[in-house]
Amino acid sequence: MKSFVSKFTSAPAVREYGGIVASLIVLCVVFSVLSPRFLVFYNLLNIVQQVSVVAVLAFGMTYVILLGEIDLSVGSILAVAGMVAAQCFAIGLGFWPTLGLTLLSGAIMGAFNGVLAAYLLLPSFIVTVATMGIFRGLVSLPTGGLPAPINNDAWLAIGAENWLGLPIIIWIVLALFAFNFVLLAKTVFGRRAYLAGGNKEAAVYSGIRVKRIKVIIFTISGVMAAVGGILLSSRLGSAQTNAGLGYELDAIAAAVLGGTSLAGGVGTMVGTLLGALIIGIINNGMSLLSVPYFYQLIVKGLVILLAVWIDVRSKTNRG
Amino acid sequence: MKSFVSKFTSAPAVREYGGIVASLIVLCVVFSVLSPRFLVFYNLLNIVQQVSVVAVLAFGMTYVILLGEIDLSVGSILAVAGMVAAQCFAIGLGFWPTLGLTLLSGAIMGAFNGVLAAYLLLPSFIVTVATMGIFRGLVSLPTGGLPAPINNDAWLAIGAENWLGLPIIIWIVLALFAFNFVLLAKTVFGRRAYLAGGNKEAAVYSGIRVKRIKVIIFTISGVMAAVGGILLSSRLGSAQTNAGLGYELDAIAAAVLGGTSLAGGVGTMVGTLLGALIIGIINNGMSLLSVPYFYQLIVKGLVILLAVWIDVRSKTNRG
Amino acid sequence: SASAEGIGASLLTQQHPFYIALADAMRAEAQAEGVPLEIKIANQDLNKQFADVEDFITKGVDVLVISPVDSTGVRTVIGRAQKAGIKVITVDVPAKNVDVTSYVGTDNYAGGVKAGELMAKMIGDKGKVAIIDYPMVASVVARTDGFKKAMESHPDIEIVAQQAGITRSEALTTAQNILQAHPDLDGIFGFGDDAALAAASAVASAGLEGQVKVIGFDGMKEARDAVASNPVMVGVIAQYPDEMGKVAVETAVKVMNGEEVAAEQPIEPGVVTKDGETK
Amino acid sequence: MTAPQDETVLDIRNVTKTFGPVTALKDMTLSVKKGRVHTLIGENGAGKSTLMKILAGVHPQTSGEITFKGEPYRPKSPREARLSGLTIVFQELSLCRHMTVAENIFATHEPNRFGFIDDAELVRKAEELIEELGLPIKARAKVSQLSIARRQLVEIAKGLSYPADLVILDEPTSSLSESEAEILFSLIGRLKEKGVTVIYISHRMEEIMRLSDDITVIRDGELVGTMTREETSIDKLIAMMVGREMHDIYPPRVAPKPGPEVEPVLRVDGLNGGHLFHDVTFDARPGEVLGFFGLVGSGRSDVMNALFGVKRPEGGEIFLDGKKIRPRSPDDAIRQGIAFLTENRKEEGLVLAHTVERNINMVSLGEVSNAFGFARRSAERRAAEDEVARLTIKTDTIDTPAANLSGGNQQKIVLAKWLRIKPRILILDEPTRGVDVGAKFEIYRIIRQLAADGAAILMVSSDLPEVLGLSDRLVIMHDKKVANILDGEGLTPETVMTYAAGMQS
Ligand SMILES: Nc1ncnc2c1ncn2[C@@H]1O[C@H](COP(=O)(O)OP(=O)(O)OP(=O)(O)O)[C@@H](O)[C@H]1O
Ligand SMILES: Nc1ncnc2c1ncn2[C@@H]1O[C@H](COP(=O)(O)OP(=O)(O)OP(=O)(O)O)[C@@H](O)[C@H]1O
Ligand SMILES: [Mg+2]
Ligand SMILES: [Mg+2]
Repeated sequence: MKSFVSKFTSAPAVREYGGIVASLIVLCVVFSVLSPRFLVFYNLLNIVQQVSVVAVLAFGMTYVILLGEIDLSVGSILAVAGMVAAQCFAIGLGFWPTLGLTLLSGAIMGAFNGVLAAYLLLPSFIVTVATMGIFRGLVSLPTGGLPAPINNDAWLAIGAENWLGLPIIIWIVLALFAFNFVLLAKTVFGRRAYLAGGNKEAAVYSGIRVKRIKVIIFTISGVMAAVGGILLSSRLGSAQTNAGLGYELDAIAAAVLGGTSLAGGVGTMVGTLLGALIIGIINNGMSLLSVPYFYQLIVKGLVILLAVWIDVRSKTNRG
Repeated sequence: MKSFVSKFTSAPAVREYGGIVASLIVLCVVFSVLSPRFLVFYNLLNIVQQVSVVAVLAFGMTYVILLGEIDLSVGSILAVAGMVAAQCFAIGLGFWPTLGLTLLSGAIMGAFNGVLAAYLLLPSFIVTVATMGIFRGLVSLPTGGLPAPINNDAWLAIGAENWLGLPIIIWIVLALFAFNFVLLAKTVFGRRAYLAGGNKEAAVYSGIRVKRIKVIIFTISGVMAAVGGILLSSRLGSAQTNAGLGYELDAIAAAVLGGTSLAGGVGTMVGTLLGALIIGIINNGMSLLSVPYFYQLIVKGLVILLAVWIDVRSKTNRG
Repeated sequence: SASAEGIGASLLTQQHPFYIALADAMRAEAQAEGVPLEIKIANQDLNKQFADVEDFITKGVDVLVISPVDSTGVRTVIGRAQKAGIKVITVDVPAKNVDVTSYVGTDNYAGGVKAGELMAKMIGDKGKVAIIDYPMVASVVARTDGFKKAMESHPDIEIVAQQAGITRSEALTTAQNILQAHPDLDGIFGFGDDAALAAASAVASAGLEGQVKVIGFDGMKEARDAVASNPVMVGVIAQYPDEMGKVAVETAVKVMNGEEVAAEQPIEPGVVTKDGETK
Repeated sequence: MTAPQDETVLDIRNVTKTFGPVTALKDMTLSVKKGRVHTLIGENGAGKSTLMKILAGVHPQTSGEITFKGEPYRPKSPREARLSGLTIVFQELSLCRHMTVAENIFATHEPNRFGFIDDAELVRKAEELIEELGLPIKARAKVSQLSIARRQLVEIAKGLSYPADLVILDEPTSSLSESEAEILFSLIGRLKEKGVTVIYISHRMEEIMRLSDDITVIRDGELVGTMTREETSIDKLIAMMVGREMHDIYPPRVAPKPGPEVEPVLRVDGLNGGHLFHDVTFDARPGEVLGFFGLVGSGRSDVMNALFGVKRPEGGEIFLDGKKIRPRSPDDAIRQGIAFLTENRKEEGLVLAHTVERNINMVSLGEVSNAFGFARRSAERRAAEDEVARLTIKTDTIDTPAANLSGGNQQKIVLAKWLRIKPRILILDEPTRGVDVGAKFEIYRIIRQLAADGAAILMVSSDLPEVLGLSDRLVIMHDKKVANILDGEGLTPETVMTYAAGMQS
């Protein structure tokens, strides 16, 4: 028995995710004890759906942070993408062209960030703080700040319908997770991203085209934000000009909770997914427990602190 | 003449601040041409007053960023400090005790961040994202989210009266600038902060107590945020629970515009002050020109991009 | 339904005195009626409102009282609640493109018109006025639209500026800059109490007390006090969140008891000036 | 003149240090006598730096006792160690790049009044110290602008700026050429006169024999033996270190040296790099080891950077196989078949936080992936394991972070990563920096083999015996220019030094 436990706790996966999985389990146990409605299948689906947008943003953010950069504009890109979709439908385009144009808009905005950061050498924090404002301004232009309804049935189905017994949103999140997991962990591109983030200069000297990677990564982040915009606008049935406001912080927090280092070079998609789940579970659990709003803010902050603390401790204790 | 120019442009100050001063001048010229009311003494005072809170936060943020850390909780600390002041007056304390307690509250919150980051080794981004929520929750507890009026005349005078022909707020900003400038550029403490931010490992190996410095610096940031809370609450005559929301990004942007590197080790108070002024001038100028809100967002973003671009270019051109 | 989980309320924000008063009134009424009430705050984020309503559906409340973050956007989640057998009452902000059991709220457009008329009266039917607004919120847009509509019948009044000032400190900055750009201004209409109070302090610090009149909207205590004591603050359009909250919960209880309720229960805004309050 | 010969100042008893599963030091016992230069030698990863870091308060030992100046000694931080009178020049450079030389030297004891720094005094004191030590550096220069060699000099100045009873120098000369090393040796002499004790670590046998009073050999974290210089010889030391006899550390040629009739693969014609170097002309033939020698700052590294596309030259031409090339970036240069091992392994060579395996495959990812860009796990691991075995890299597993390896083993990883791409032109800038004798032999053998396989090797080195032992021809640089190109055979150190010092043109 003992050898089984010690074997288990020394497996690489446990070493890497032990702390955060422990936090996750603790949270689930606490909430299950406090609320009988927490550990109900329907509610678990709820949690994943509620956290889906942040999770998708966090997937993109993981690459960005891994590279030692930051992308604060994802919330605004998300809003623009939703508005692009609404406007496409408004001029009579169908589902597929709209989908394509929406993703393209995300890619363009992301690439814009990337080019400024990589080729004009501007710090990505400033670039994306600026484009956060610019894109947020752009989203308001078509409607003067008011929300734009979306009535395309296929689009609305994304946010409302099930497929094989699970909400389509969840399938999309799972598919994107699988895609990003493979891209980051299994491909040459992913390897290069880690290296470039771990030591930019050494990467350049090893022939890695760091600038190109940076542009690609910001583009991916933009596309993920656009997917976030698609999910959100289909869930809400409208494009909101303040959609995604402040989501960048949740996305970054999810990635960092999941072990991605803001100094670059360290991080995984699995960690990010777990980090996003922690955030979703905290929000959902407190909401089920009817914690008053201000106390929710406090408790959420404390739980996040506790979760990183457990994770950091479990990592330093082993060496 | 030519030698004068080249002598001028090769002076260290120009080398360091040339780009940002150029941006500042360009902005002033553009706005003066577009609005006759821009370059009016009273309006210039306006700008400084309007940017005072962000400038003070940015002073504290400069140390934090210099150390390679980040403090997202300053907006919330500011709000708590304002509420502490309002509650102190509500229970009948006088001006000086209230001032002391308000500053102390900022110091405690800042030190809390610092201890978690330095001694529990939690990433400061996560710590301050969490405390941003915690402090924002705390501020609402005494009044349940309602603003709390402040009626102490001395307190209100800070935000409303002049001294020697200049608003008191401006004196305070100048005094804090001088204090922080000297502390960072001229003292042993400042030098250690640069070393610790530039190469943490080297600093530790050289026998610099980096953890202590980190706690001190987060404490300074907390105190500066409390001063921001004092300025804002005295200007508004009340403590608002949503005071300072989002100011952390403006403060970071001011510091980074002013040349502080998010990687740590590089930055100055002069740069930060100039960065804050740029942000203030953009806001004021566009407002004078009655640029509609959404366009303001766009223009502000573009101008920030332009300003950093000029700065980065002027630095790389010289090697 | 019989599970007697009571009322779930999803409110737009908790950062505004109006909504705090509304929430307080709802709680008081629920206590008086002896029904469970839980209030969630959407923080002006429709997605959060969706999550909150979904959590109410999970819990199985009987009636949902909601102040939509977005009138049209909220329709899908209202539909979902109704499909789960929950009756829906909207409060303060109506929902579009979906039928709800009842709507309780201020007529913001009418309030805006009243504000415009009051402004015309206060500045003597001519001059320059400015608006401090919050362009992302439909109810505020209705107010400024009403204000501008009223101004159409006063051709000598010119609207020289309309700028956003969402929080009190932003509104202060906006007001200062408007006064800087238009030193001959006669009046400012603030979309809410915060905007108006901030404008009043900007007027005072610019030394224009004799010249610029400020009118607000909402009419919470701080603004009413200012109307009484501050010469700059000449009036405020009053909403009645306490009444609104009480009616909303009363309506919900009626619905739970299977009684009929009116589909619209408008609450007419009042006008507060130095001469008193008219409804 | 010197203190009594047998007064023990530092006594290390049964010290063991483990890092998780790795045992870096096992039951180490050592006593250092006052006023003497005590040298530690051992293969890469033997545990020398670890022992020094324990003394410096960086790591606590796992078990064992230390006595310093007669008192029990267990510093909890580098600060405490310094206050007890111990100063250390670390092997891995630990300077703050953004700050000036003066600020770095006085990082923890700036001249100040009530906490306010006296900048003028700071610069003055730094200049005084630099002057006294005779170092070719400017007090106001930013560290980021200095070459590795100069940074090493700054590091030494920093270490010697504290008054101390015990000075630890961990491979201080690894990137210095002889003339700069000379400065250090005379400094050590002066310290000895003052009764200061020195612990010295180096892989350069000649200097060890010259400097040391006592020599301790460590192998695999264990003490092999301590003896005085008089009792030993280079051959004996090497045998104790690597556990076998080694006679000639420069391996024999595998293929004959290419003569002048062989077409050069690389031709550099009048290359001009602004103030960095001028008018550099040379060629390199396939199968040749072309050595580059010069004093610190003579411009060698900058020429290599230009060839590799890091910094574009301002004039001149580069021909590869007779075709003109203009490398625009390292990536471009690598595609042309050029590889470049830089002198700064920490900043330009390694991703320290990543594993040995990832670092080794850094340049050759194309080789360990399939056509669709997916990495092949087994190929990656095999490649890394091959290199670890071939270069005898001492590491727990290939999944250990590079940061946890000893300095010399880190250097081997950087070499390994370039060997993976089988370059046509391999530029080596200080390739054996910090590498032990046994491994040096291995690296020399590999260099020879690569040359025999037809690569041209450009080897920059400040280690004169190494340059002389290996070069087919030798480019000597002085003051940013090529002073002369000589045939490698039969060169004496004296001839080379005269050109390098600019005394003959
Ligand atoms: N922080 C650490 N974590 C794990 N292992 C470590 C750490 N530091 C050193 N080691 C291991 O301890 C052993 C001794 O390393 P050390 O740096 O003392 O060698 P060294 O004798 O100085 O070698 P070199 O001549 O290459 O500098 C090595 O195997 C190294 O990998
Ligand atoms: N006198 C100097 N003062 C400051 N920096 C210098 C000086 N000379 C050279 N440098 C800088 O040092 C770096 C390396 O210099 P260089 O290539 O000339 O040295 P090198 O011949 O390779 O010698 P080594 O590498 O042994 O120091 C370059 O970036 C160069 O700009
Ligand atoms: Mg070593
Ligand atoms: Mg060199």
